[in-house]
Amino acid sequence: ATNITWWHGMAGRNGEVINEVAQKFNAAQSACALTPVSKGTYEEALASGIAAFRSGEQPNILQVFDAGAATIINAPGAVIPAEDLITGAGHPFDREAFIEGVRYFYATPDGKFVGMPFNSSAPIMYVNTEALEKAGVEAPKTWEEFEAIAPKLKEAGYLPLVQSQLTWQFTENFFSRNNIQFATNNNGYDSVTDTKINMTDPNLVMMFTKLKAWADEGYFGYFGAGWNDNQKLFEDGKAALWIGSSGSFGGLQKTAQKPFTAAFLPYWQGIEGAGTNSFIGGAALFAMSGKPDEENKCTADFFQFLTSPEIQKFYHQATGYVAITKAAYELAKSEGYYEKTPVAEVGIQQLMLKSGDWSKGYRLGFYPQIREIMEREYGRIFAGETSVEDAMKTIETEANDLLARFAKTAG
Amino acid sequence: MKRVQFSSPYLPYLFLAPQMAIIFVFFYWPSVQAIQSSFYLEDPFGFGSTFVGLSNYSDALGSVQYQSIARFTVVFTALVTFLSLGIGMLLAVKADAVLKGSAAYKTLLIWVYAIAPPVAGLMGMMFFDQHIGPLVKFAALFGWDMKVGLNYNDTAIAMIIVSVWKQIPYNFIFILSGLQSIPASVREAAAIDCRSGTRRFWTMTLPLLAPTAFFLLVINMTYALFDTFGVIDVMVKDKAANNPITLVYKVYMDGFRGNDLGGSSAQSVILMIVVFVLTIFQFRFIERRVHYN
Amino acid sequence: MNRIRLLDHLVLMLGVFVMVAPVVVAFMTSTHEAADIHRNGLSLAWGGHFTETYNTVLTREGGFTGKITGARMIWNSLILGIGFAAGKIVLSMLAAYAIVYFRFRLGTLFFWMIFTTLLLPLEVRILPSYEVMNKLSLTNTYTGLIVPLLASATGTFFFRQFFKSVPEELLEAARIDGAGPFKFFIDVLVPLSRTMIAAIFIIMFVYGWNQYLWPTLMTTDERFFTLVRGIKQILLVWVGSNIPDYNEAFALAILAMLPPVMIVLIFQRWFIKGLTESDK
Amino acid sequence: MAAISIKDVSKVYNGGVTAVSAVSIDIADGEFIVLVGPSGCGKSTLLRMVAGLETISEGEVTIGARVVNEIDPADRDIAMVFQNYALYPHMTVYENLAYGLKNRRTPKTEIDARVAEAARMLELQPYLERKPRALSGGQRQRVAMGRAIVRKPSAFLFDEPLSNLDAKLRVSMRGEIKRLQRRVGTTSIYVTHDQLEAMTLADRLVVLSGGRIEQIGRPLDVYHRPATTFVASFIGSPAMNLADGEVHGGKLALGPALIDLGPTVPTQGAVTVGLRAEDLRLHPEGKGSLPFRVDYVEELGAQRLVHGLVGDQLLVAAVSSENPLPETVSLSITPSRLHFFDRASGRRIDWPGEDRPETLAAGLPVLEAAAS
Amino acid sequence: MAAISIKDVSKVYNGGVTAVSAVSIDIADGEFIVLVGPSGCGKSTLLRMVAGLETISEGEVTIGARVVNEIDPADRDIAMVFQNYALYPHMTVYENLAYGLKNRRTPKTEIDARVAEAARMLELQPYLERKPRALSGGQRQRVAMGRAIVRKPSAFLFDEPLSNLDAKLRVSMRGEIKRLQRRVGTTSIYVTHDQLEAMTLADRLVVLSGGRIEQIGRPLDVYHRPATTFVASFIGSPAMNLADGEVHGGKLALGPALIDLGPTVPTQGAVTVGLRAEDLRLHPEGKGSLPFRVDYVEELGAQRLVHGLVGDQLLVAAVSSENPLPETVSLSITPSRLHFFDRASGRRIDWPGEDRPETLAAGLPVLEAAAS
Ligand SMILES: Nc1ncnc2c1ncn2[C@@H]1O[C@H](COP(=O)(O)OP(=O)(O)OP(=O)(O)O)[C@@H](O)[C@H]1O
Ligand SMILES: Nc1ncnc2c1ncn2[C@@H]1O[C@H](COP(=O)(O)OP(=O)(O)OP(=O)(O)O)[C@@H](O)[C@H]1O
Ligand SMILES: O=P(O)(O)OC[C@H](O)CO
Ligand SMILES: [Mg+2]
Ligand SMILES: [Mg+2]
Repeated sequence: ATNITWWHGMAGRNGEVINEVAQKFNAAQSACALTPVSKGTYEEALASGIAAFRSGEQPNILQVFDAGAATIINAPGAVIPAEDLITGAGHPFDREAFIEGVRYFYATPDGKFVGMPFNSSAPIMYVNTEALEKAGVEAPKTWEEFEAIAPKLKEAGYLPLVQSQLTWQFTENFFSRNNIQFATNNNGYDSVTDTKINMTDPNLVMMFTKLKAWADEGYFGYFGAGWNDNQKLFEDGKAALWIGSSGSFGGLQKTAQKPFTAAFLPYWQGIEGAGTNSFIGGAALFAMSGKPDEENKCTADFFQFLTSPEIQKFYHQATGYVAITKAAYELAKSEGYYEKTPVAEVGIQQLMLKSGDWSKGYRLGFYPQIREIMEREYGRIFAGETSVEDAMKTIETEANDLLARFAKTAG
Repeated sequence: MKRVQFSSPYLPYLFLAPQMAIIFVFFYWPSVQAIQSSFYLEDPFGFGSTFVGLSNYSDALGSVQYQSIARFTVVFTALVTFLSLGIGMLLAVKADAVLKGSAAYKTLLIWVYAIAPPVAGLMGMMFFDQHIGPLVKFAALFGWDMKVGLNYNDTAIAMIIVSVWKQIPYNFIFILSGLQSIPASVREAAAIDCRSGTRRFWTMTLPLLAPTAFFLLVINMTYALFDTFGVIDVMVKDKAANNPITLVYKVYMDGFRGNDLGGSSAQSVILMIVVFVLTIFQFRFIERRVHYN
Repeated sequence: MNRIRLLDHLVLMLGVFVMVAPVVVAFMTSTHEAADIHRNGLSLAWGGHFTETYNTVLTREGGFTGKITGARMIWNSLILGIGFAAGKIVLSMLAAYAIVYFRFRLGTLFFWMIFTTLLLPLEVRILPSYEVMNKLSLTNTYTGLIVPLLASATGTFFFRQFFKSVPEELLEAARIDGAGPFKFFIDVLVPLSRTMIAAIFIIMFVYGWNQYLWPTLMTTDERFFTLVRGIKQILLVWVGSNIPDYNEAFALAILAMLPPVMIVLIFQRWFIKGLTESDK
Repeated sequence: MAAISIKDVSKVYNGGVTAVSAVSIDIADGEFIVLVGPSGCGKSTLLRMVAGLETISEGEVTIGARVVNEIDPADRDIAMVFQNYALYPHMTVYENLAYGLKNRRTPKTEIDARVAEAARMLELQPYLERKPRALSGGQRQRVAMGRAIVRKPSAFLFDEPLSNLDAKLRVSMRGEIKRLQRRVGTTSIYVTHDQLEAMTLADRLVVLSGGRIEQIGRPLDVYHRPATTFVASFIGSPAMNLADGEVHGGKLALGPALIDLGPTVPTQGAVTVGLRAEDLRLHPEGKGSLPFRVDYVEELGAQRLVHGLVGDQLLVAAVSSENPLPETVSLSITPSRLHFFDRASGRRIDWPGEDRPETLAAGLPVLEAAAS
Repeated sequence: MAAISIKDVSKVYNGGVTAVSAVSIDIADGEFIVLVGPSGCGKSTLLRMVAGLETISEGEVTIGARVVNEIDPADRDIAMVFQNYALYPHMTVYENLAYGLKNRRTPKTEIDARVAEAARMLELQPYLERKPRALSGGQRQRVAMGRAIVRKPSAFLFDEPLSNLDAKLRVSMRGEIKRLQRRVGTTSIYVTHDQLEAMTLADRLVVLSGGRIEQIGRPLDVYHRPATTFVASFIGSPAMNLADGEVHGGKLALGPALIDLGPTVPTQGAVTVGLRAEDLRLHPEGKGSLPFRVDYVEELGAQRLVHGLVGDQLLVAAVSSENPLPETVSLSITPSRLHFFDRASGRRIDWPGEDRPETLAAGLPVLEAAAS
């Protein structure tokens, strides 16, 4: 059999599920043998993949997360677009088979799939039902509503709000959920040259000013950039609301001490046109170039295999990541999965919300580093070391420098 | 070196060959590459590179962020070196002084020597956990609300404590053996000349330990600069964010995580120069003053 | 002189407590369940899951290939630690021998070339090194894991120091006894260096065993995973709401400590002696 | 300055080794006592107990009026000179000398004065700014002495201070030490295993063996009246010849020969007979009473040592180089110069017939001559 | 066994130090040559050139019939005994002894036989399985000797082989070495800085100073006719007294005294006069010719050394302990026992009036007595 490898950035239970998927593929056919390798985190997987590519040791398939998409898509010739690969191998490919929210993010401006969406997620709000009952309030749909109920939650003895990743949840998806332009050049899709990020957007500044104020009031808890430190209070039942990933659902079932439900990521009522869908989170699979044809054929087979409703459903249910094809969604629905576990549907529904001009995706080079800058400055905001305005200015300047640098290397 | 040496036209080269070969392939070759790529701006995938002269250097040195990391690195290195040497020395001196049970102390203090930096980091992470870390709770007793991972200084302190903790046994062993090589009669002469143990330590023991201490100074600085990587990597939980990091971590972050080869190489070269200068300085100024025999 | 010194003992006991308590806590914690640790953190009490957890980490066939058990990781770490230490000792003894015992023209040049390697640890030149490894197709091999770490001079320096302290008359006696360079090395110098070799072995073994970044980069094949990398692997699931298997991480951490600690304890006397003799 | 009294002092090391057993010595103020004995006999241990570097297992050490058993070395008001000098390698000669004074908060001017005085006495002025490693062995030794002198302690303790020096230097430093001690008049205990050093330096000699005192006495008393065969063979060079003999009536049978002991006899039966090499006279064959088979001769220049056998017993005779050595020889000895020891216990047997030079007791004040 | 010839050999070290200058010595087969001189005079360097451990800068060394300048130490057929013994610490005594033979591919049975023989000779049988660290100093020394003997080389080279032993052991090992060399009859070069060792061991003595030969001769010749003041002060203990004197006519003025030299005089004017301590006689005041102010007396047991001044010149007299020491003394010396040296060059001035004991030349074969 032809051997192909797949480097990914998942560990723990999610890593095990990946192994199961691979085993299923290997069992389903005999021409190809797929070996998945965990390279650590998303960031490390991307970095290892690139380093390996430079020396011709790249894997056939590399999992790249949302923030790294631009880096790999903009590298001409690093990957074979998933669509070309699949059709080239003689498989049919139908963009329409995928749910709305996942179609654009990993695609060219004209809609050709470059990456194969795989584990897709959305930032959603988990709700501690007991806390809300105690405070006598409903889960907020908008941040305005949150402002209203936060004092009550606090009074009931809860920390009203925690989150897991300010960059993904309160920056990127702030732009998509409120339908605001994130970057010039059509959020970076049109060109790498002169792309500028919009970090000083007044609404974004407002969002963080609010967050800081809430934190000072005791309505919002920020415990640093690590996921664990933040979600822990929700798991322990001490926080009422937690903005997490729809993909966290599987894990949360094990760790949460209190019953929970989920709702959409809130948006600002006061911003015009807000309430659009969120960017797709999670990661996609990329077929690295420079591999022999028979291996590429296997990769194509595997991508094809991944889109089958059964596999999608399996993966969706095993991990909490959303199903990416309509067929898989329908299949799960028809089996009554969402009646049993309504939380599992929230992410998909949020991705299927009406889409706006600015909620399809962003494509920013060196974006993992830009996220690091954001994490650093956000940390300083909440540690009281800087003001929101200054922080945003710093991020914008440093990010634009990086974008310019990226334009040079990619140009 | 030796009064009588062998002379052979090829043997020394034969003996040196394996080491030199490895050094050439795995040290000089990559190092030259690093220097070379520090002058280029390179596409992450290696599709092309542009010569940019010294701009990678000026970018790094001009960046506020880089400067603050450099400052932290200096403070971190100084504190870790000083504290781990100091505590190691204190324990070694005490273990050397007590007769009863000194073997037990020695054994207990030595065996932590073998802990890997990431493992130390794991322990640090758990001990300083914001919600349940025993040391955070302990600090709270004194009214100190430690926010490791959020507050820059708190995190720095936690990192320093863990890094120092991990290095103490190493210093302990070396200083203990250094102490044991001070002639007993010199110590006895001092016991007769000086009543106060503390004074004896400062005027006699410490100066005589100077060669060992010098060697350890170099080793500890190297440790603080480079080997704490594992500690930091685990303790920042994969997100440097607003946490303090050292220059080496930055090289790694920019180069490996950020795929900015040119920038990272330039930083490597800067580090190379710093370490080089430090080494020269140590050898010229410090070592000259501590050699007795 | 030898009156019992209460204060000294107090300081030492405090030192022992600070050094050892965390390890004891780590061990105790490793006997709890992961969720329990996630919720309550470290523990000083016995958790009662010792056998399962340690059994699991040692024997559970993790990873995709099912080839990566804790035992396998220990094995790999051992190969790395021993291979590195042995390699280092062989290389640096030979090099130090050439430098100290031979008169030859390029001696000083070579000495400085080796010395320079002290300036630049692997961490700093990690990427170019990785590329070199790839060019040589050494990724996912034990050779690739071990050999590049050997490109440093510490061992050579230790041995150079030591050789310089070996009485010259031994060489002279051996020459008169008809021993050439090889015989002198094998028959006299190597046996004489035993304590030094032991000390360096420990230092280098621990160093190799504790390697983290390099093995992480160099091994994509699970068969080559080392223990320290395994620990990090367990912790990597923070993203999302997975609980890291803290119990397993701590169990591995404890296992990771055992072999080097044992080696240190067993050779403790030689260790200190070796260091004392070499005067460093 | 102070008298030192050592009373029934014993030392048992942790391992259970008894290094010193029930030793008592009373040392007068200003006296120079030399402890001598073979390696491992407990000399250093005893000295170190006086210094306070070793705990005292049993007994009592008094320096001046104080029992010092529990007193810290630094507070015993003693100074010690070590075999390897134990100079502080990181201090200059000046600092080495001043260190003990500084720690006692002696005023700076006083320190300077005392160091200057000691340096002058020991001719160390040119080296005050040097570090020990830049000094020769003899100079280092003098610094070690100086370190003791500046302190003006009640007692000097020396542990083989000359044994690291070469033969020539040893002889000259020996003279210096003695003269110095006379000058400052400090009570001293001096350890050596070199009997010549012991003889020339001591006011009184303490011969130790196996942790016990074999004999205490003035050097010449010990030389001329060794209390045991051990002392007899240890003190004097060449060592006293010890031979097996038997006394029958008024005669001593020594190998094939019979020696007439005169009117008094020490004992009857088996004895060990001691014969100093210089008491033996060489005669052309037949003239002496002891037939002597020469084995070999060592020419020392001024004298020669003739090694040979009387019967089956090895004897050494020391004779002047002046007179030519006859082809075959025999030995004679004045009977009154014979030493007798109990064959079993090795203890000396005094007898009325013996005749020893008593010069020192009778003659002029010898070593004291230097002090005047 | 072989004769060794050293011809105009010099050594200039890299640093430019000339350690040995133009030394020539012809050593007969079976002869025992001792190189003696103060520290740093080039003894070891010379020996090591013979051994091949040091390159020869100039001149030629011949062992047997071969010029060995370019020959490897292992091939020179010599064996060497080092000051610190240089035993292989990790090998047993047996292995230490056998190592050199093994390297020469001597058959195992032959090795065993030779080791056994050497062990028997040196009484090392009980220790063959021990490692050197479990041996006493004297035993180690014997192993070092054994290592040389088993090889049956044409020459033994010794570099201060006894200087790490204590005084007693040194004396007895001295005897053993001499006896052993006589027994095996191997040509030997022996380095020491101890003149007594040199005197007693040597067939011929080579006195070195500053890399040059001061004198070569049989020990007593050197003792009684030192060629220079250097040799005079170096050989003999106590060292020869050297005083400034002036010869006027038939008289020698020495401080305040005049000594009548008799019919022949060595020279006229300023000279350095040598007086052996044992040639000086002590008399009650007025009886001797030299007024003597006693400084101090060292009692050695068999003899006493009286230190004092004649005028302003320090002299030491060695006198028997037998006779009591008078209160005030004067000295006398037989004029024919005086030594004269040129004041400027320090070279000996021979003169017809001198009279030296010539016992060795005339008398019985002394050391050879042991060989028979
Ligand atoms: N710390 C110790 N522990 C146990 N035994 C010891 C210790 N120090 C000395 N001894 C033993 O005590 C005895 C006397 O030792 P000491 O050092 O006093 O001898 P010494 O007469 O000074 O000998 P040397 O002339 O060799 O210096 C020896 O048998 C020695 O082995
Ligand atoms: N390797 C060397 N390089 C330069 N000079 C040397 C070397 N070895 C010895 N010397 C010098 O040569 C001279 C003679 O040294 P050598 O060792 O032969 O003296 P020695 O008579 O054996 O002295 P000692 O009695 O101290 O052993 C000394 O001045 C010494 O400093
Ligand atoms: O936790 P995931 O997989 O949903 O990913 C979250 C973000 O998209 C990471 O950038
Ligand atoms: Mg002693
Ligand atoms: Mg020498």
